[in-house]
Amino acid sequence: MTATPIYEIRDLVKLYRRGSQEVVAVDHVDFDLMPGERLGIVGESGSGKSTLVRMMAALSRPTSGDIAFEGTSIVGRTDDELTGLRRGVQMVFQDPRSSLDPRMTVGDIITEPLRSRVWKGITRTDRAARLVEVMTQVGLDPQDASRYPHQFSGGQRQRIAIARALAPKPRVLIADEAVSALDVSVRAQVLNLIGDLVAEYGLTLVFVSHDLTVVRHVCDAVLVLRSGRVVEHGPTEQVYVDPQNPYTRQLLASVPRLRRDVNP
Amino acid sequence: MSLAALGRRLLSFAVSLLCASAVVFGLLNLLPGDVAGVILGPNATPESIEAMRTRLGLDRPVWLRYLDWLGGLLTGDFGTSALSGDPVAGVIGSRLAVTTWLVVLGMFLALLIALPVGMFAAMRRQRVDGLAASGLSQLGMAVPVFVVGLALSLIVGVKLRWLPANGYVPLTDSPGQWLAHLVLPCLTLGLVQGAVLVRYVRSAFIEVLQTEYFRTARAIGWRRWPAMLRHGLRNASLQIVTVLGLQMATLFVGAIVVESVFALPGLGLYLLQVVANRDLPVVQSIVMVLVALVLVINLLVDLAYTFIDPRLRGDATAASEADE
Amino acid sequence: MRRNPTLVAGAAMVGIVVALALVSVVWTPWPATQVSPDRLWPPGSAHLMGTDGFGQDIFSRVLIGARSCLLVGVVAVTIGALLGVPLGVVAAIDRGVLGRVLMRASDILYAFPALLLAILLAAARGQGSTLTAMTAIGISSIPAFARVARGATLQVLSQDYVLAARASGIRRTTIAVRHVLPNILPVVVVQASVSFGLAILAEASLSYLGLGTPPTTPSWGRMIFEAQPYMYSDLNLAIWPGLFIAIAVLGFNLLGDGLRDLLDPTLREVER
Amino acid sequence: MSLLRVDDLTVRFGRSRQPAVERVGFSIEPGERVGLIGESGSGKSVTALAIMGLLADTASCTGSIRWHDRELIGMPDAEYSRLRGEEFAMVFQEPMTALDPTMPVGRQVAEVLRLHEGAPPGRARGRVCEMLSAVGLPDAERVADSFPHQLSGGQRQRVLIAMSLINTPELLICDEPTTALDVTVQARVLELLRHALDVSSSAMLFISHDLAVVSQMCDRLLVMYRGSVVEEGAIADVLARPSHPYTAGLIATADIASVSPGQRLPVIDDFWDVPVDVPGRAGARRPLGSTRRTQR
Amino acid sequence: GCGQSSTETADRQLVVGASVAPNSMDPSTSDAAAISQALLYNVYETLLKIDGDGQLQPLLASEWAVSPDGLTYTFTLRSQAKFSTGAPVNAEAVVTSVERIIDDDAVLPVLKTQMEVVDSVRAVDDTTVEFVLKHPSNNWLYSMAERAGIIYEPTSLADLATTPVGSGPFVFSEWVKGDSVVLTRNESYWGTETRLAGVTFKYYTDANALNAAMLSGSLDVLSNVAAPQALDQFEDSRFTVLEGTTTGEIVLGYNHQTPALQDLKVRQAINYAIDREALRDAVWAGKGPLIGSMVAPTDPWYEDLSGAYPYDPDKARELLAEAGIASGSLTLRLRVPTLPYATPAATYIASQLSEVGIQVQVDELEFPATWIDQVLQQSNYDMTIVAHVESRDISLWADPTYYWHYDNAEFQQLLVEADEASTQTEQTALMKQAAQILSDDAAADFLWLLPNLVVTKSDVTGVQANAPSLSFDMTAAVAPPQ
Ligand SMILES: Nc1ncnc2c1ncn2[C@@H]1O[C@H](COP(=O)(O)OP(=O)(O)OP(=O)(O)O)[C@@H](O)[C@H]1O
Ligand SMILES: Nc1ncnc2c1ncn2[C@@H]1O[C@H](COP(=O)(O)OP(=O)(O)OP(=O)(O)O)[C@@H](O)[C@H]1O
Ligand SMILES: [Mg+2]
Ligand SMILES: [Mg+2]
Ligand code: NI
Repeated sequence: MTATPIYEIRDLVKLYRRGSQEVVAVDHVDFDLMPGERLGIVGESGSGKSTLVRMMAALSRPTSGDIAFEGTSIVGRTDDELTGLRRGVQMVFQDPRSSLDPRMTVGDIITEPLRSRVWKGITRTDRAARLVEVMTQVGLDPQDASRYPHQFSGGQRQRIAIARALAPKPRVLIADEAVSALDVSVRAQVLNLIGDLVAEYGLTLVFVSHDLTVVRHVCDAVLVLRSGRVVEHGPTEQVYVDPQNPYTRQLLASVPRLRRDVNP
Repeated sequence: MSLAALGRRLLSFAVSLLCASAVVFGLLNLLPGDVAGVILGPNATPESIEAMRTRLGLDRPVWLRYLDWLGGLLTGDFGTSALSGDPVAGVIGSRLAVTTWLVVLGMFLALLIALPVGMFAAMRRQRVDGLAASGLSQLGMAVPVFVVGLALSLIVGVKLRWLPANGYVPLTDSPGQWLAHLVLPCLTLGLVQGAVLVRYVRSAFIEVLQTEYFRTARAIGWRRWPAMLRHGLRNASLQIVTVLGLQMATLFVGAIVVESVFALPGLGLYLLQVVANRDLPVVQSIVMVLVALVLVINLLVDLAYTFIDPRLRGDATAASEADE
Repeated sequence: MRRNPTLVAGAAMVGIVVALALVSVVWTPWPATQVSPDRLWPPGSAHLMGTDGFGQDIFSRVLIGARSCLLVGVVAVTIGALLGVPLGVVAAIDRGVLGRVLMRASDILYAFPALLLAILLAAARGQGSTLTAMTAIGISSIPAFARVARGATLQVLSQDYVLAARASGIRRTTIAVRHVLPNILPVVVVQASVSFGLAILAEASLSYLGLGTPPTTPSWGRMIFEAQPYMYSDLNLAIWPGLFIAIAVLGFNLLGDGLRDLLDPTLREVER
Repeated sequence: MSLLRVDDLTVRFGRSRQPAVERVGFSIEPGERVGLIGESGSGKSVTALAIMGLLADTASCTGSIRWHDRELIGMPDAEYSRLRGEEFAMVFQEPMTALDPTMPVGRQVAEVLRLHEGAPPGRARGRVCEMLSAVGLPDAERVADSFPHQLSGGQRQRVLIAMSLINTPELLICDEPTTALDVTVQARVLELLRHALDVSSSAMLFISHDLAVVSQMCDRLLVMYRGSVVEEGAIADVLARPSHPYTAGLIATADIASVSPGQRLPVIDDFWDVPVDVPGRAGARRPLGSTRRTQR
Repeated sequence: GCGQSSTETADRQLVVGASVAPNSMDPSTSDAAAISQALLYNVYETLLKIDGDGQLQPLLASEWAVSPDGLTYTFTLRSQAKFSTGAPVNAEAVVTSVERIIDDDAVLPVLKTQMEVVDSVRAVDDTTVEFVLKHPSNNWLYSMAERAGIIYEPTSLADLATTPVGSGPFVFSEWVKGDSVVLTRNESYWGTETRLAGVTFKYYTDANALNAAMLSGSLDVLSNVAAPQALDQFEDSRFTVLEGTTTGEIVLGYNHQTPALQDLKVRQAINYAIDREALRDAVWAGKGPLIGSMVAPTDPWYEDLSGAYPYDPDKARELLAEAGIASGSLTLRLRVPTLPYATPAATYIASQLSEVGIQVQVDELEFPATWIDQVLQQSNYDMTIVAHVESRDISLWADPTYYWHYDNAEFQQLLVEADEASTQTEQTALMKQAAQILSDDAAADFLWLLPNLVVTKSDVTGVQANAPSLSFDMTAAVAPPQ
């Protein structure tokens, strides 16, 4: 891959004020994201994963440092100047309950991105067509478009969230703990779906998770965060097989494994 | 709370007070009719009224009078009554004492009623008796204060003659009489306010009952009521204190009705009288005192909160994002 | 419905009051303000609830009184909600100077409880009037609406669907209209119901203090006020309006509780 | 004789027709470690709470729960309270909320002692600190004086474990004790729990939805599915020969690590095609708009 | 005292319930009737006083003489009279008090008007005062018995608003603003000492609260029942009810500047349309006489004119038609003060007038400030209801600038003549004529006379039933200690 990076992140810092204390949520983070790359971001709770990806989606402003999307900086831009980013990047969130407006139909939820001002040209019929298309893609029955989120199971809701993200045909999909709230039994389905979609449309994926085994499954590169700092960044297999950082090693060792050899 | 946070809170309190004083003064100086006419009575001539207004300084520009008044307030000088010519501060002081007794004792009674009933209603919210308790409180909330007051005054005071139907005797004159005169008004306030409180106490305790830590307390072997008292009360009191603060504040004003039912010489009744007389220096000051009381109580509630809730004591207060 | 007896009871009581008001528009057994020598009649066939000290028919007055009762509630709640809700929403969305100023304004307003405000406003006009009472009660319920709306808005804003909408480039105003308003509606409706009950009580208290509805308009609060001199002999005069005030307030309170359970069982208690 | 014997336990909430737990039966022997696994909403917590006698008022419980031959269902609260925290104890899922936020944790632990042994405050304090050290909290004195919000999730969960073990109960019920914790913390807490149980030789009912964790903690496994126990047996047996499709699917999906990266993960639906009769609710309703089994 | 100190037999401190609280203690600078109610004759004394039958009796002056031309009055003071401070009530004090009324700017215009007729006042010797009038006036002597004639302690003038000092049988002790005024026995009273230990006036804004207080036993005397509907509650051996008269004519006043009301027919129509007897029964439980003009029964020229406009709605409709007013086309604003008799009466009147086709819009104006501002000062009203409680206030009708704007030269002339009339009979005849004019002219509708409904505990005696002056005279009250 010789293409230019789709994201260039330089010396990114984010401070939160908490009372009179300051919390460094993201601490001098640097990395590039190539088109088509599938990057996993792992780390414990509070390590700054969400903060980082929210800044990448221009939902939160960095304290210092720079983020360039397709060569132009997105830091300090007004909403109107972010059209390119808004068209190209979509997010899927952790909790399928809170990421879907309970008072909108599934159809309205999925087509909402297309009704934003960054997609002016799209007509109603275009939207309806696209709705059927994405719902089918994620394995939902287009007939269910007039139902409300609470009428769906957790796994299905997450599919709705994914359909919404796919509707505007983004180049980058950011999934912030997209499977963490799901039951093991459903998780596999959603993971498979994401894997398939990413492969099919050549999406660039940023996949946030605290679960290393999950990341290994969908990503080709991993970035390990700890207290806002990058402690390890490399191809998935390399990180898994030969972790360089002691923290990564500890993280890997802690993953519970199925023990089939029990002697009663 | 850190010193800085306390400072910020106090500063915002001061700003609120200042704004409130402007509102009070502005509103009151829009009133038609003035005290000059009241003093001079039905037979006054326009000229004599003009002369009286000049004497009272009512012809000076509004902002100048505002600044004077504000300056007076800051130095503890509430001005003098246009009608009687004596200092407002003294009158308000003695009146406030009556109202404060009424409100504080009333609130105490309300708590005395609401805590057990509310806890009971929360504990047995699925049972008939628990529902009956909260239903009763709903009913209590639906009856106007003055109806309760009139009924008590009529039955206990006039028909049974167990207690004075109304009126007031200062504590210094006769403590026994003082108490006898306060029982019915306080009971009125306590019943009505208690009914409102029951609702909050109930919901606060229901919330506690559903918490994991209450379940933990039960799991280690506490029985229901002891668990409630030991772990529920303090946590529920976080919510109850807020409500109490809000109610305490409105009670000072709500006392107006009770004071007029029972002819208690409190601040509220006095306010009605001086408003009717357009004795503006007094009206302004009373309203300001009432408003300041509300604000002070809000402040105290905030402080009480940090006292009860250890989570607010450290500096780990609610996170705030500066840049969004 | 069957699972929510509170709602049913509340709706029924409110229904009674609304029905009285509607009936009074087309029919009252007697002209409600006609004095007659038939004073202080006990309830009977000619006068269902008896007559008052002026020989006016109490039932007719109760019917017409339902109108003032609803009017006061509707106007007060409309003022409170129309001004309070946007205030709370804006204060929640704009965390800058504007939001803080709005919230401070609401807090200061909060320091002027309904009764105090009504006394001042009534004094300002120099005469009690339903309009003054309604305005005062309405204004003083603004902070409650603002607080409730602000809290609910903050909660909605913390939901990921708002982030998702922002990530798609939806404008804040659109978010406010499309996501925030529909989702805070339940809380606002519940608050409205409770405020309605409070408004009725406040109007009654104001009438008692002589600052509410003027003499010739029948209003329940006023009727109790006028019944006072007869309290010793003809309790009948005070009982009917008292009963209907209680029904109306209880009805709206229960309706509020029922709606809360219906719309969202996790809603917190509303401001009072 | 079994320590705990549950027979035909059925729990309903309010007037709902579907029981949350239906005809559940199992037993736990002294010192035994039993895992209870199942998808979300399958009734695991309800079963545990039924044993503790802490179900909400709306719940109605039928069947039998016997503790050392004493029937627990219908036991008066006073008597039940004497057993709770003394003979059996429970650790809850959310360490964030399971401790009273307004009380130092040391006092909360000491309460357990005082409640059941009437230990004088001074001695109680000593025992509390001892216990806190035993669950791997090095600075026990400081921790005892802390409020819950001043502790991390892992520390809080340790305090809860200390609380439940301080009276060396015969049975410890853990309801997803590590679900809210980070992996590294989870590993340490599980290790500690194992160690503590070795010392106290208490029996344990361990609830989790993570088969891997259960396989490490328990000897025996119970699988719940929609309110019923659908499988029971020694861990190794169940893992080797699952008899219920849900169990089979669970085993396959739980072992992500064994699936090579990039490959499609097995999902539970894959196993439903095997026709087995599902005990419990006959013809149980699939969730609305349920995924078609044939869908890939 | 005068030797026979009776401290050992002193009666108890009586608590008197009253309706309106005073807002000052100075009767000369504040118009509140409550001040005179508590202080006149009890604390403050005048040269002569009005007794229970409305007759003038000597008080500080043992006798007085009038010159034949009616211009010079010579008063002889009692030599033993002294203020509670011990200072004597001498001619000097009388001159100071009267001159203050005339000269001090702060003094109420009403009182100044009453003393306007005084040309000069002079201390002849220590116990003799001589007044020279500009013209003969019968009203003046009467005024001297009311608050304009109060003899103040000359050194106390600065603090009148808060600490009144007089020569009466009671001394002022405490004033709790808006709540009570406490008087105690003047131990060194110059005359016959009162037997009471003192009197506490306790104020209840709400008429019903006042009744309740009396019924529950908190009061010894109820000065005037303001909610007479409950009067039968006092028919009980615990209480004595005294029914007397006051000088408070309840007047449905017309604004003679309102075009419709300038028409005599319209005014008469209104008078015919109102059933005053039924109105009084409904509003004031049938208590208080119907009067028909601005004269109280205690005045010598009282005549019952209440039959002038019997209740006759047909006649009213007829008169309205004659005046060219179609039914429903006339709307009048009835703006009433928030007083216990006014609002109910307004409700009643509004209903009765609507039956004859006059629309009435009732406004309730807060009393006193708003009512005074809107009605009295700005004349912004068509009709209003208020009781005029001063004695002999028929003279108000002679002032065309007063809020009714009633301007009748004949009436004014009659009043002047009556005032200057040399004999009582002549004065009475002229006054009767004047009162008749008001009635014929339908200058107002004189609804009824506020009754004096005094309730005392049955062991309290010596309280007078009538209230011909503003004073609530407790000087003769007796009550055994409890
Ligand atoms: N709005 C905020 N205000 C203040 N502090 C915040 C805020 N959001 C996050 N933080 C803090 O910033 C740090 C990083 O948080 P972040 O949410 O990015 O972590 P995370 O890795 O996503 O954790 P999790 O796995 O729990 O989602 C934490 O310490 C957190 O408490
Ligand atoms: N208090 C309650 N009232 C009504 N229904 C309840 C209550 N508690 C639990 N349920 C219902 O009982 C069923 C079983 O719930 P339970 O909490 O036991 O599930 P679980 O297996 O513990 O799930 P999870 O893994 O999510 O904790 C669910 O359908 C739930 O909705
Ligand atoms: Mg996160
Ligand atoms: Mg559970
Ligand atoms: Ni601090």
